[in-house]
Amino acid sequence: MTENPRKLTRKDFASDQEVRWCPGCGDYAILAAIQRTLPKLGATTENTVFVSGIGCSSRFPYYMNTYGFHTIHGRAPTFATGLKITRPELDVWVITGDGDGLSIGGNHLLHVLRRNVNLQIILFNNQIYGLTKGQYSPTSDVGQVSPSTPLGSIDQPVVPVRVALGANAKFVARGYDVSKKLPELLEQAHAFPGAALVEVLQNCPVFNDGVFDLITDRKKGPQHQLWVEHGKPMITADGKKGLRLDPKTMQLELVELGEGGVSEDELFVHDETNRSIAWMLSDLPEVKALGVLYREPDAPVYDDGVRAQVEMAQEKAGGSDLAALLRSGHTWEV
Amino acid sequence: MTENPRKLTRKDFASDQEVRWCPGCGDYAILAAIQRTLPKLGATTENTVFVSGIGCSSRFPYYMNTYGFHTIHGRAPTFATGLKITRPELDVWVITGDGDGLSIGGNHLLHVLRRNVNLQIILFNNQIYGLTKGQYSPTSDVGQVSPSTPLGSIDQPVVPVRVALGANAKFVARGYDVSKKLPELLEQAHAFPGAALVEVLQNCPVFNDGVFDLITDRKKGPQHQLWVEHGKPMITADGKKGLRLDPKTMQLELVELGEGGVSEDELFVHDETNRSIAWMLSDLPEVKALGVLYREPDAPVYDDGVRAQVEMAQEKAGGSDLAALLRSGHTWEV
Amino acid sequence: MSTATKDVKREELESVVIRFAGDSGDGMQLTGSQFTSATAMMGNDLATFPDFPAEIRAPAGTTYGVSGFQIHFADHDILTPGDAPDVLVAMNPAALKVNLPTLKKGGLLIVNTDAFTKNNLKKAGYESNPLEDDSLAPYRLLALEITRMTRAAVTEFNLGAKAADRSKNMWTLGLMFWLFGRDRQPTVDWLKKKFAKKPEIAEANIAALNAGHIYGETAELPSTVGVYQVPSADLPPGTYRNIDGNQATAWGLVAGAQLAGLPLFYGSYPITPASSLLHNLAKLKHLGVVTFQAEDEIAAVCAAIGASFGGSVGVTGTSGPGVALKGEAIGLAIATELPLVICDVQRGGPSTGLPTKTEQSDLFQAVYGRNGDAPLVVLAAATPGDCFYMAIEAVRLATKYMTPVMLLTDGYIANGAEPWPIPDVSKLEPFPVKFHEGPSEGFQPFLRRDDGTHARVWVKPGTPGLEHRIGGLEKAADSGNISYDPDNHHAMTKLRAEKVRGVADDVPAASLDQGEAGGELLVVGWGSTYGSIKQAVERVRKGGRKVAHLHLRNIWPLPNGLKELLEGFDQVMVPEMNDGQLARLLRGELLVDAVPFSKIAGQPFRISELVTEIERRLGDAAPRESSPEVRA
Amino acid sequence: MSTATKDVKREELESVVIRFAGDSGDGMQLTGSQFTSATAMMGNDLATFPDFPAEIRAPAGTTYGVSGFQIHFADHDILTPGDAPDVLVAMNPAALKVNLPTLKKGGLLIVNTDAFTKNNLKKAGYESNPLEDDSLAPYRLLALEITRMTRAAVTEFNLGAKAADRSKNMWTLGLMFWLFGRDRQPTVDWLKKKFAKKPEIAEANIAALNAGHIYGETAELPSTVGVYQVPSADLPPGTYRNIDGNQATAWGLVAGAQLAGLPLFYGSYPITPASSLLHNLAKLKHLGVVTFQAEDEIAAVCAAIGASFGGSVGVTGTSGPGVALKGEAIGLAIATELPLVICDVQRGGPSTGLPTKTEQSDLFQAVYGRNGDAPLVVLAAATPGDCFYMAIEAVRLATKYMTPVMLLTDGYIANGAEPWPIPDVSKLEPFPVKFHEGPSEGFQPFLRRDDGTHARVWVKPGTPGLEHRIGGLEKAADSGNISYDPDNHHAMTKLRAEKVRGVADDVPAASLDQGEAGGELLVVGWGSTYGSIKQAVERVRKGGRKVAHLHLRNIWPLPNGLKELLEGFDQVMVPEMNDGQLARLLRGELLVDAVPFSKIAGQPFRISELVTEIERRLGDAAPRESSPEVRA
Ligand SMILES: Cc1ncc(C[n+]2csc(CCOP(=O)(O)OP(=O)(O)O)c2C)c(N)n1
Ligand SMILES: Cc1ncc(C[n+]2csc(CCOP(=O)(O)OP(=O)(O)O)c2C)c(N)n1
Ligand code: SF4
Ligand code: SF4
Ligand SMILES: [Mg+2]
Ligand SMILES: [Mg+2]
Repeated sequence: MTENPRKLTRKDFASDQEVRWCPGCGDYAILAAIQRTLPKLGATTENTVFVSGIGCSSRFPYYMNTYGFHTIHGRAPTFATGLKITRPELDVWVITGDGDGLSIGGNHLLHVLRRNVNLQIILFNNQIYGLTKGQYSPTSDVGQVSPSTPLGSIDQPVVPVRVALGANAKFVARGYDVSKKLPELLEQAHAFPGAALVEVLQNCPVFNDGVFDLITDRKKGPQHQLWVEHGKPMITADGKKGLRLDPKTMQLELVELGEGGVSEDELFVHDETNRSIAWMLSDLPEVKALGVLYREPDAPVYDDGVRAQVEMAQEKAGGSDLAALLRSGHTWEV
Repeated sequence: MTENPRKLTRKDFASDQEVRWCPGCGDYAILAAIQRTLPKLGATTENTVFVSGIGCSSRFPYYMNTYGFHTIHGRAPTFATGLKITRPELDVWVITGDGDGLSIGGNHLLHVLRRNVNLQIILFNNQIYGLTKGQYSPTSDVGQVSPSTPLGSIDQPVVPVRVALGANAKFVARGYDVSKKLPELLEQAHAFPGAALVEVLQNCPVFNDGVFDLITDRKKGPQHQLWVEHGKPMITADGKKGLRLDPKTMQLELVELGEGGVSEDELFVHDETNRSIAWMLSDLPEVKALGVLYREPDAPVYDDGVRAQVEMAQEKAGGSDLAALLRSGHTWEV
Repeated sequence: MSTATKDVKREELESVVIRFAGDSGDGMQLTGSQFTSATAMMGNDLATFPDFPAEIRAPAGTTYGVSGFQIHFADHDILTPGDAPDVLVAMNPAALKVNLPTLKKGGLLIVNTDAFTKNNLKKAGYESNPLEDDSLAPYRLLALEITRMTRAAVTEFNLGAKAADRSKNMWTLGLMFWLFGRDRQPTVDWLKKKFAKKPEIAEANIAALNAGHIYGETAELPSTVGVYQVPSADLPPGTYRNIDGNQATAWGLVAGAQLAGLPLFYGSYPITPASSLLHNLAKLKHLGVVTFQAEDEIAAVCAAIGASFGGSVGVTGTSGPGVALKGEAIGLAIATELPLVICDVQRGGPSTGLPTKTEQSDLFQAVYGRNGDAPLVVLAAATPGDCFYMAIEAVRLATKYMTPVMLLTDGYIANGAEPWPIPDVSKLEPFPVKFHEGPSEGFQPFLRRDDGTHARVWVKPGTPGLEHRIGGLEKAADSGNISYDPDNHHAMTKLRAEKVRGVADDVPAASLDQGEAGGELLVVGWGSTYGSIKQAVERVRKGGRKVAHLHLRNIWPLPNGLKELLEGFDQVMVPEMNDGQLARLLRGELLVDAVPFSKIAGQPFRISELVTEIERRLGDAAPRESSPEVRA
Repeated sequence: MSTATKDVKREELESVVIRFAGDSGDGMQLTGSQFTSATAMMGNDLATFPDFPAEIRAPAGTTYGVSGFQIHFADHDILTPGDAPDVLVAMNPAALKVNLPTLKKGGLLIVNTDAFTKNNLKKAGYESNPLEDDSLAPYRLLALEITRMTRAAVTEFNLGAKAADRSKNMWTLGLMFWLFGRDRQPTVDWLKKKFAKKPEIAEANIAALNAGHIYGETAELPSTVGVYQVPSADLPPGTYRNIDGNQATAWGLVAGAQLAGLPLFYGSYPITPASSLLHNLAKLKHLGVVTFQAEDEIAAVCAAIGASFGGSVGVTGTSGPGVALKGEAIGLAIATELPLVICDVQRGGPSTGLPTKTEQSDLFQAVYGRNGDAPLVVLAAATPGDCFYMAIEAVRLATKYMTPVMLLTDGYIANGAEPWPIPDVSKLEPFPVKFHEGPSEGFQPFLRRDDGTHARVWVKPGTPGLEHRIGGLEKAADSGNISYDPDNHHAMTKLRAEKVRGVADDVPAASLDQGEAGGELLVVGWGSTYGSIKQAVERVRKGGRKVAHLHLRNIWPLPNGLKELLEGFDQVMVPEMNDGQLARLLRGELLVDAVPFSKIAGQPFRISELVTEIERRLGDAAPRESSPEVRA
């Protein structure tokens, strides 16, 4: 790194490649959010790497003036793992889609999360395969009509953050493409030492336009958004409703706040270190929980562990080298 | 099927192949449990199929006098899916291991569960790779010393039932190899219409002897076993302790029962249809929850859905055939 | 509204190649396919070649966002979408930029001047406006304000500018219909059906179509613009339809399964250019077809194998990267001797490569791409319509020989369409599968059928008394039990190879598609190069040279008699859209000096390229020599 | 305790082949490896071949549970573990049943009579007790109550019957040590170290060892049992150790990375017989090696590519089924031109096949098994010790040419050990990698180095000013940006092929391992058949025939000058443990009539098999003819 680093701006992180997403694609907003966030984090272009799979979303690295690797379908977390554990000083981001990360790549996502490799993993969820022209994905709703499901899909979808929790992920968050809070979420993901999964609801105006309208609509959205914050009661973004727990049935119910309704004290309070709460928030019926659902601050980081073992072994062995290795054990002279 | 079916016994389900597991392997007990259970279910040898991947556990089909397919590593759920949706009248069991089902095959497990294909999936969890001679597996504890981790593993393990819940599985149960209750669990899995996952803790005396002793030991085991039953309070098998929920912190605590302790009424009551409860039970600190952790009775079954669409299409099309298809759309005469 | 064309005197042409080109958003594929339908109904023979932009929608106006559709139609049997177009329709500067180099000198060039804005010119990389400099002088230019005229035609429908502009492809189509004497009615019908729920859109499009047609009739076009009419081709009589390769493969699979008397299962994971196989089959549930979009390619092939184990025809389809993932599972189908059809719609490689471009570079992977000695049957379809028959053949061989069969097609024939004489289904030869049902005494799952095929019996789970277990470990030739016996393994490896080799006796022996046995040069092709090679050889033969064409549909095993045929020629030339894969296979198998001619450009051969190369090789009538391409 | 042997007169033998065989639980591998160490220290040359039961522990006493270990040692340079054993140790009836057919007539047969119980005889499939019928008459039988004698030797340690019985392999080893004049001390030391925490076990085993030895010294053995002594082999002077192939590969990779000046990353997923590569490397963390047990083979290779992208030497290792899974990712490394080493420890195929048996059937997969035109470098190691050098070569070529390199070994050399002269590390030629660091003006990631390799520059992420993106889509030859240009794709495909082909100029030209250029028959081998072929050719040459041996270490590209060499012989014979893969490759590449000789039995060639076949082919000195094996 240079001694007197020039203060970088959003523009420094934009590559010279023309952005080739469809007009109106939610990917633009996410790109802008990331380009805006990186300078704030003090990131440098040379020590930042974006690794992606295949999909519309996975074209992302081409648009970043950083190091980048557009790999193969579904495997981005594995390339990132190899890179990160050999080059821990690099700041590695993984970009994936709902098909890339949860269909063909579901297993790698599971394992990178459980290992807790220090990466930011941004999953663009548009509930569709954009790049291959509109087939349903593992997050598509039942009944989704698509070229491969002309009579509607019968596959029950997975919920990305729930898959992550099932994998014992240590940082799980959710936002959406055009949200003003997205940069802040990205910052938190970046600050987390370990694998930080951020699901971003993303609109695909071409093949799945408006699937998230209920949540992202400027007007009606706020009543369906539940931005959670550690230690705070759970209230929808319009301030009108909140979540209350019935501990007997273990069901969460959405209740009216204010006059005639319940008071804030009765509401469920978010504890981002409690995995059960994160789980309960993962798939609520009427509202979408957003923000950091779960964070396990002191979880051991995989790449740290790898280095620690190497260092320990080196210390213990003292000056052992290849020549010594070849002569270890029984040898004899002829 | 023959008209007057002979009553089958356990022996009818044993093939003529000599069983080739190590002496003392937990797999023997599971084999016996399944061979004992099938006649009770009214199963026939010809309509039963066992599909497995690769691993010690996956040798299972060879020992069953039914149809069987010993496939490739990690993919058993996919073969079973193709088989079941084309031959719904067959009773298809999937046999897998912690490596087969959660390492290389984790993604297929996730997808077969979320789709809810009508299968019984028995996952033999010995927390080790038996067949390849003892490397650690995704369920091995941190610190596991194995040929590939001479300084101890640093990978944080997954919890199989938790992965299943994360995949939105509709039936999730856990038992252990030598448990007397295993046949009953298998019966319940069989009765469930959809993908029923049963994790079976299995001892590998050669490479991981005694990992589950704390739970399975005849004497000390019961105090660590928490057999859950729908509608019943959660009490350890020795009757001495129970689980209580603190709804504020959402933590479960293990409390003493009886004199000086708490009363049964205060205990958490199992509701097997509540996914959050199942989640909370999935990985308890001092005890292991056993039995049916979760069951979602009316979930749509994937293979039913496939057939329904085909039938609907056929009905709607009336007598359409290939010749008509070839002539559909624009045609012209020359 | 009359759709008949005025009785104008039209220049008669043997054949015409037209290329429609515009921005991705300009609807050129649609224009092209409507023009194709109308042309087919005129009784012309034709071939088409849609040329998509790569994968993602590019920003409007850029060269990499250009979408093209080429059609070649003629009064005679034709086989390729043609080389250089006679007519180019360029809806914007980028389309002009990309396609002009291929337009024949003197060809007709139709451009939409309204799209030649400063901004668009810049995006296309033009320094100056080609409409205003001299650069278009070599062509017959027809510069039209298509956008403006379209807007005018549709004002009455109050669509708003955007929607109105979307009709400009219909205006253009109307003009082309007039120029080539095509009937508008089918397009009118199609528009009405497509926009049944939005009749104002339908009407606006029809109005645009008619306006373009009327413009052709009435405008005083510059004298250089001829009015063409291509007489009907002398096609064999019958009922025809247009068909593209993936549609034909899908339908052939259905036909194959019906001829086998079995249900069809198709497991797949979307990938360009194979996805439409899945889409086509997903629409055929009413024919009992079960389709399954799997979580990945491995799951797709394994599910198909599971279905085959259950007694269905298990099929999986994908492109090169997907086949790479399926290798291990295909090996299992080989080891367990289960039928399986793998459709590989090839695309540009290696790795992700050029997903939307065509190539023939998976031949090695098909024949050799698995661990162990793992032989299977490899077939290749030559034209879109041929895909139908090769798919049937794939099902026949898979079920008869209890083996995986790989069917190779490619992006070119998968997306390209041709008029296709609809076969009489009742005349297709059935090959009903007989499952083994007993007796249970002495039964072994690897019992061989006594029909000389070396195939094992196929037993459906559910059959009482024949319960058995199969798997990927080596099995005893007799009992089917796991066997580690050395001699058994040797024998089983040989048997698997022999079984597949035996297919050669069950398929047509090698024969020439054109020309006579023995001669100066034999062109050996396979797959989608059929049309170009056929026409190139025709041309060279007209010059009196002893050249012949042999087109392989059986890649593995090679057909009987091939070596003898090849040895009869002084030279053997193997044009391929890869780096010489079939050539190397032929050399290794037949020890014949087959010399590759490679084009690895994501594009089909041009007839002229082939003619030039054949003539070059004939020219130096020197003794045969190995090409440097294949030296070690 | 003295471990010196009494001064008895011993029969001198040029070479001896001993086979230890028993139940999986009998500790035969251990016995074998201790005998091997002791033998190596005597200065004999040797080769070993452990022969495990398949995968899972079988029930005691069955034939499929038999574990064998063969050692061949001699006073001269030897290369194979030998054909028929001279001495067979059979610890139970099953071991006898399985191994007796290979024992030389007149050979020494040592059996543990205590194990010949009714039950064991039945499990082994004996109808009558071979010790009691005539069937062992052709051999020199030494029937000993080994169990009983062992128990007696260890009673003082109060171990309980089971633990006591476990020492019977040491008793047997003690006897063998005596018979062959080996020193017990290293084994004694080893036992003490191994059981440091359970000294009573160590002592009991030592007692058993000594008891066996004493038995040899004192018992009145039947006169047919000779006492052997094999004089030291005439090996070149130096420091030696035993090494098996996987250990040598692991160490070679470490050496290669050090010579390149880079860190080593090894990503793998366990699979027989490659797992011990991972195990060996996992032990070398103190040398900075990072190992990663991935969730599957795909993750393993991708992690290795990720590490290469980061500037490490990325390596992955597996066996055939794992390579099948890695194909797509290897294609990406080819397209992005990153170094990568893939170790394929081959095993019996297809599919799961014969996991514990050896085979050479992944050659096609290595050379051709990917989508698209996807060339890489393929190397093959010939002996366990050679693995060390070939692993270094793999790293050298991968980093110099920015290409994946596949290193083929197999179960036979992976598990087999040989005495190995330890190289002087300081004398290995370094090949330090220079990362590209600027200038940033005009920088392109696919800039070619100016060293004639056609390799692109390698830039480490973290280098300021050289930020860039790479991926699997085709890229422009100049800028490295994504390119759909047809001519560019053609050029890039050719360039990738040319780059790999250029490796031929950087490795030794083809040369004979034995014999003179030109002659009657050339035996071309590759990989682990080296030893058998070498000795077979030696034998035939002693008969005066003009036979030669060429052993390929460079499978792709083939070395320069190969065609000329091959053409100099009347016949070319290619013995392979597969169905003729190298033969087919040579035919296709060189147009030379190389005729395969296949053994696909999960077992190495026997020297005598090769001799017979060579002589058969020489015998009918008819004109060359293609073998039916490779006709189409
Ligand atoms: C091995 C392989 N299989 C299939 C494909 C085709 N493919 C590319 S992207 C994609 C899915 C994209 O969906 P998603 O990850 O949701 O990304 P999006 O385009 O929606 O951003 C598929 C199926 C491929 N490139 N490689
Ligand atoms: C593609 C492939 N990779 C690796 C292997 C080697 N392999 C076979 S079983 C196995 C793991 C077995 O572990 P598990 O599933 O836990 O079964 P267990 O033996 O413990 O019952 C491995 C790595 C293989 N057969 N195929
Ligand atoms: S297809 Fe959808 S996701 Fe892909 S670029 Fe277009 S709008 Fe975005
Ligand atoms: S290795 Fe372990 S799991 Fe495998 S058969 Fe032996 S005891 Fe059972
Ligand atoms: Mg998507
Ligand atoms: Mg296991």
